[in-house]
Amino acid sequence: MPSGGDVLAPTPRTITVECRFFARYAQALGRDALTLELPASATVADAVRELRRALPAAGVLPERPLAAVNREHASLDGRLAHGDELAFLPPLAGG
Amino acid sequence: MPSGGDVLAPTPRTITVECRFFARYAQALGRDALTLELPASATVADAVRELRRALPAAGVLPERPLAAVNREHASLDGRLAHGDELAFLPPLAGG
Amino acid sequence: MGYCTHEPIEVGRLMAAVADGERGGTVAFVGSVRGGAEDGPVVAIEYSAYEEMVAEEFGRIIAEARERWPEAVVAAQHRLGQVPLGEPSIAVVAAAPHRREAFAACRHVVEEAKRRLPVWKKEQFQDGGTRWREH
Amino acid sequence: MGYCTHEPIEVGRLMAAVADGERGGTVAFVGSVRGGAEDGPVVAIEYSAYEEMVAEEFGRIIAEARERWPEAVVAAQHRLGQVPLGEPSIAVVAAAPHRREAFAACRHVVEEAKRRLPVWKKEQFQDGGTRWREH
Repeated sequence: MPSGGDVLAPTPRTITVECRFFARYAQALGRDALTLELPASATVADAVRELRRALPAAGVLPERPLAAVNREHASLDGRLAHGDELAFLPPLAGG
Repeated sequence: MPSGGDVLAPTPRTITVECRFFARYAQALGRDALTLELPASATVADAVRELRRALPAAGVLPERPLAAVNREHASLDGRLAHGDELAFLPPLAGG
Repeated sequence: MGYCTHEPIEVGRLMAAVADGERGGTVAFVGSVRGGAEDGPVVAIEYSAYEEMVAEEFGRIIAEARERWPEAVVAAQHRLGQVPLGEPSIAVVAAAPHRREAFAACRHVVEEAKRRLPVWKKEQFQDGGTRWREH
Repeated sequence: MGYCTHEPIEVGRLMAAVADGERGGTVAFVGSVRGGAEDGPVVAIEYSAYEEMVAEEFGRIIAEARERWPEAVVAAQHRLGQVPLGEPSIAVVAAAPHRREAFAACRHVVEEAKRRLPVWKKEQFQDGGTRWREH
């Protein structure tokens, strides 16, 4: 009989999140979406760092941008899961 | 030459005020207006007393009813002048 | 538009009366006839008023609001006569460059109107009975 | 009626949506496009949004208001796309049995909407220029 360890699925080493950009950010980046691969334990802040490293125009994103995960406001230390929708929101000006 | 005293008009001894009644008061009194003669120095409270004395149905007026003089809320010790419009207002229930 | 009307209140017209490209916030209050008195279902309320004084008092209340919130513009109407259940009996609309003033001016005029306007209500019940409603 | 609309907002329809014989007080807030920016006359504002999130966030804000003022019913809409000067960009309507709740619920939803809805404004100037307006 195999031991319990043998039937465990391997822990994924990376996740992908769907990034979305709006308004001024979308304009500066020239795009409104991007799929980002991140370490499995990544936070929103890690995603910001990775974007700023990978995209030349991502300097438009402040170090601490407003963000939403799966359409809810999220803090920068919120942990991301595979398949999350991660949106970067310029300062809000509704109404 | 007559003395100064001779040309003074005599101080009027009485004034008349136009009383108006509304809503429940008008219904109980069976009228919505009444001309009231009062001493020249009369206050709103004096007018209430005179009405309660003169009209049998005026018991509907509380001793301290809400009143308006010339279409402005007035206190009971406000002094009346000849020709004033004195309105008695049941408890307000607007809106 | 007078402060008293015997016709249905048109809130949209009041809002248009205070609208302006520089007043970005508009707050409207509408008070409507409610049912549910203790003595049975109310089908309408008959509003009576000391009309000349309602007009003057509404004017004074709005002037006070204008003094306190100089950038706010206020329009208001009270309906008189028989008002069916659910229809507006009073509307107060305030517009201002910023919403804080619009909310404050509208609220103030509503509260003062309820406290000071010489208006009275007679409830009309389904069975034809009536009763003065005094708060 | 969705929380986002690309058509002119009809405040009367929102008010009708919350009307009810037992809710005697209705408070409506309408925010309209203002002119007078520093760089010249604004003729319109282009509103863009994270639409799926606006819908969810408006729903959460209204649910919070409902929890705090259980008797209040709230309807709200944000207009998106190009909105000409003077036309409403947002409307929030609250109805409740008593005016205190209606005012409080309306005010709360307006403040939270301004703070939390992912909506952005691009000013359109008379000369064809544009500028993002961020508070």
